[in-house]
Amino acid sequence: MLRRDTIFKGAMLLPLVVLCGYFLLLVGSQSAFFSMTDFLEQIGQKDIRSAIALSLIAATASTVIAVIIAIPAAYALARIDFPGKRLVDTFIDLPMVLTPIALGTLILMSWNTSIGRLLSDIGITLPFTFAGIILAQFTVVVAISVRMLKATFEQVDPRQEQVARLLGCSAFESFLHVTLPLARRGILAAIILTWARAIGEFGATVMVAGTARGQTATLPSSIYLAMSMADLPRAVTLVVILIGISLLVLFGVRMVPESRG
Amino acid sequence: MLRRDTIFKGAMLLPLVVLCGYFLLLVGSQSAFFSMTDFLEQIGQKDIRSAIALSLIAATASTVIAVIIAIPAAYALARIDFPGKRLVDTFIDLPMVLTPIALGTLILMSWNTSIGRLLSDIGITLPFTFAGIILAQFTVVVAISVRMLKATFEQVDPRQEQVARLLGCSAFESFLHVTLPLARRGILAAIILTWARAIGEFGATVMVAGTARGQTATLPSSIYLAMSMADLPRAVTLVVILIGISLLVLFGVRMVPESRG
Amino acid sequence: MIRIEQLTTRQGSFTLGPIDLDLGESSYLTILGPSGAGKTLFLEACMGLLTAHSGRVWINGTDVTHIPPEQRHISYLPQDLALFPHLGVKENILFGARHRKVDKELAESRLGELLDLLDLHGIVNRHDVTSLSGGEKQRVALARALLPGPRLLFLDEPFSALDATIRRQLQVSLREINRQLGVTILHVTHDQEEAFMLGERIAVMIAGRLRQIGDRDNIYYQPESLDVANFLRNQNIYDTTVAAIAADGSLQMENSITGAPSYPGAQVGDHVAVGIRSEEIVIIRSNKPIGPELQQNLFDGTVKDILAFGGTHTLIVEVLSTGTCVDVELPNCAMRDLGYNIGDELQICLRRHSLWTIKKEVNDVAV
Amino acid sequence: MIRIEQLTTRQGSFTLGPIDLDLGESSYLTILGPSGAGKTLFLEACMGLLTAHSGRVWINGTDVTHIPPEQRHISYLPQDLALFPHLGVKENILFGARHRKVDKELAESRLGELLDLLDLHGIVNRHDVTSLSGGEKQRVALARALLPGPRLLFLDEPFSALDATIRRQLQVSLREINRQLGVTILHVTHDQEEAFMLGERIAVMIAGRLRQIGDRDNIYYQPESLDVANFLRNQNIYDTTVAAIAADGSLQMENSITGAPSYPGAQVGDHVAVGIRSEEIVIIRSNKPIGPELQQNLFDGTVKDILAFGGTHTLIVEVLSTGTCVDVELPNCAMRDLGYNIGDELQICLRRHSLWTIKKEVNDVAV
Repeated sequence: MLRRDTIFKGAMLLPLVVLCGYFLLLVGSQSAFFSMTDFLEQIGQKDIRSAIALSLIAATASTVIAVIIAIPAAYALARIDFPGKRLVDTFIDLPMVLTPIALGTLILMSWNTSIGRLLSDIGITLPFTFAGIILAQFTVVVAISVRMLKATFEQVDPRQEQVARLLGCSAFESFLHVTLPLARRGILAAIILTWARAIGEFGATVMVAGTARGQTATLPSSIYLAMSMADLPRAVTLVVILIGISLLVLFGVRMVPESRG
Repeated sequence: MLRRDTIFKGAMLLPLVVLCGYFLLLVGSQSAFFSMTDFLEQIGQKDIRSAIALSLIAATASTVIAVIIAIPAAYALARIDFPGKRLVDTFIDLPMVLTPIALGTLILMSWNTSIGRLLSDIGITLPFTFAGIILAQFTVVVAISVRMLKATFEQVDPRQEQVARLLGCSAFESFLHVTLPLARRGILAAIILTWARAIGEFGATVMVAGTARGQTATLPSSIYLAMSMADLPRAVTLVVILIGISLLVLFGVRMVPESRG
Repeated sequence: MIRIEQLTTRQGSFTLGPIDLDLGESSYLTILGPSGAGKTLFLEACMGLLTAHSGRVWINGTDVTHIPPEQRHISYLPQDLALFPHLGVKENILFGARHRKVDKELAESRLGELLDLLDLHGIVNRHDVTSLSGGEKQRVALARALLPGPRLLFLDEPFSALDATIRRQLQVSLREINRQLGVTILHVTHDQEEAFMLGERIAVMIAGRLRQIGDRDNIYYQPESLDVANFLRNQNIYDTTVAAIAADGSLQMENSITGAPSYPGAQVGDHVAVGIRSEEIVIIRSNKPIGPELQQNLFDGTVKDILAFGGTHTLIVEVLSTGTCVDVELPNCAMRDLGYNIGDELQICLRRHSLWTIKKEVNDVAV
Repeated sequence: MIRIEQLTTRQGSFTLGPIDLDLGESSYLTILGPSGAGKTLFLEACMGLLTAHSGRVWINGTDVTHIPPEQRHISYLPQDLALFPHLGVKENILFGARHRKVDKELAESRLGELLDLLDLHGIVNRHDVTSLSGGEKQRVALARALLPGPRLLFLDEPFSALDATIRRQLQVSLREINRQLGVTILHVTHDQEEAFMLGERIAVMIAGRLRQIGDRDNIYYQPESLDVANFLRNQNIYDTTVAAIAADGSLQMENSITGAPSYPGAQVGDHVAVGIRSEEIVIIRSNKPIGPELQQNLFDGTVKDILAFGGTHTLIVEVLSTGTCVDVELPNCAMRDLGYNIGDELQICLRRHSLWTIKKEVNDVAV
């Protein structure tokens, strides 16, 4: 009797099933080329290990900087009214729709302006350095971080902050003792997803810092190098590591402990 | 009297101002290298024009395919209960946290499985073809599309669909005559943002389809090529085009007409 | 018309039912309950929007338990109305006709009738339903629900967002729709006044169960369980024990209340709650003769507090002999005549025919 | 205690005010209005959570218009309570003491008092405030608001989510807090019963303005504008014209109502609305002698319809001479004695001391 309903549900579920199947096929396709001995051998090599270390350190550093700037910026967008807010709110999304390749190019170009030359003169150089990687990743991920944190702060009931004010808190105390604790779950999720985006960043990083093996080659750059040299065992190893990190991130975010609120 | 409040607001706004200033600096930095004559000359060149055309066509094609699959998939995730839904919902985000470089590598590898060989045998080849670009872009953007559309469908009040059912609509009619019209604003926004992500895609595209000038070089690939050959006028031209597209997209999404609902 | 048998369903940790209910042709039942009692869930289960875990639903003798919602021919007015914002007023009203494939001429003539009945001529050509006022939206949603000519209409808190005057007008319209069109109405509300005014019968739903079904006087004056009594604002509820059973079958209590109604299987020693509506308590004026019905349950007390409402006052009277407090409600006109103050002494009578008795189960707790 | 002068503010397209208000030491004012009238906005503007566009706020003689909220020493109980979910019950209650730097011993002793007053001993050590029941949450939020020892307490619909029994208990607690602790209370609600029971004075807010401020009887029996009359469920409102002004100053109307109260500058020919509460209308029983106050405004009519509520009935009486309908409310006990049916003829009296008159402005429309 419910047949029409069942057909409709089936028709809507089918694309989802196909999509999941396709993703499973993708994730599984490396298994044809994967061997544990290759993997362990590759992992043992110095330049792979330095790529892993470089990626972890750079992603963590750029995430920390991005979140430190994004928390107040997102709070300001969520709560404070100021003239031109709509414009700022739109413009801040630019790095999310502009290809990282273009962002990387713009970073390099900005380094050739007077500000960049000034920094170069005092010894801070970006192109093809570790600092360059961090700046590239930061530039790509900070907007995502602002966007996620804004959504998080918007979910905190402003009433809670207001009640805190009336119980004697200054605006800053209320932010510290009420807003941040209530937003901690969203902040943690934003940190994890920002970090995932940073560790996978390729376009801007490769433009700014290049792909010098053992120096500025992050995990994605190393895959690119390996594939361009048809070094399949290395590419498979790196891809498996990144899949592992991605799955950890995906399921990690879902398991961020529910806050009591 | 309100000094403490003002200091707090200022402290929260400062990072936002710094961030906007940084983005403005980035966007403006190309102006040092930009000249209108160069731009017009570059635009007139055949391989740049083919890169533009290729990017527009490929991004549009991959967006169309992605949205056609994503609409039912997102609706299913938003409305239909099925066993393992949480798992599917998490897994479907994989392409959003896995670097496009790894996705491209996986596409290439899957082409070496029996399914890929079967398709190759009947004449469908991916690596270094237009079809390859589309598959790469599709793979990267479909998950984003599902995510955005799911949020859109979740905002449609299920009561509206239920009332339509009781007024005589089947589940499919209610989807067609109520859900889709009510979601049209969100669907349009999702299409625009999916398209923006597709046109900026670099990592997966470059892995699957390479960067053959005039054949598989999209706009981002062409920037990469131009920069690696230190062809600054060309790089600037391409970056300016992409910035223009990005700004159009950003402000276009904000201006999607408010639906009456 | 509609018969529900042992219906149960679940949502999250909330369990509804089992519920049994039988609604005759053209009847009007209100389901009254606090928010969160499962009223909307019950409607959804009857309409097939929610899968029943067990039990059956019959409409006109047909078992519709496994029939999809659009084939049950129930019209539904949800609390938020759910007008279609992408359609104009007329398109909204005719939506059902279009999808139920109602003959075009018939639809037009019904539309005309409904525009008259609900006074919609002034707004029928409006394109933007979101710009209508609350009362207008309500009338459009009602017209949309009625256009397919349903024999069964489900209403979910239809008037909770409206102001009093418009609410009264629409309530009167609903009574007419029920009587003139012969539509059977199942109307869910948390508003006691509305439930009592509109329902021929009233069902009280608390925590997912129908706790009592009856007419106005039954529900108002004879609650059958403590949670119904509490929900219906019975302020005077006293825990006591049955001391004796009189010759006429009425009960005499340990707390010296006599003539309380009995219940099946009543025995001396039973723990019971005895109650009485605060407006049913009579203040004995010494200068007036009292009839035989006011000879029983007379208590001397002092006024401890006076709560003033708009049209009534409530005296909190402390009974001298026991120290318990009794709420006595007086209309303002009586209060004006009698002019009581805190500390005044008076005699009150708990009329035996206004008392109710509930046998307390072991796990009942008076609130 | 708190004085508000010409306060205005805006949110989106909604404009609040200008509002003037003066609250004395230990007073209790309820602000009654429909949802969307701007009641919460008004509280926010007084507390400094929202910037006032113009006007001033004084607390204890100090102009606090430009002082941040935390320095205004107002305690606030919002509608959703806004308990801090990351803190336990005790930490929630003591939050104010911590941030107001209240002496530790003093805070502990106040905590003890509040635990007694609000009966919180049983839950004070609970860690998860989200698991408390509605009434418990309410009491915790009230304790949190009272702990810093405020002299001014703002309440925003504090009881709307609670069931009747718990609501009554908390209402009684509030009266005690107001009287015993001497806290000045400004209490916003849309519930008429609550507003009348708790407020020493009642202010009616409609569409961002205070339309009337007065005591219970003034607000209930003498509405000063039609929107106040409508909001307070005056069912009997009649448009008419002043026909003559009697020697005693009372007005005689075109529709043959006499003895209606006058208003400043009343003139023959003024368009007015005359009204009377439906429970203030007297049914004349022919077998009883009638006093002098019932000699005026006698009308013969027939019962057109009977609406039954829980404890009352409303007769819709059509006046024979004019055809207008009059709502007459009777308590159930009177209805039982008189036993009216639809079609019955009777005589009603609109007692002159229960009438009110409002001069109609050109743009007033009766609903």
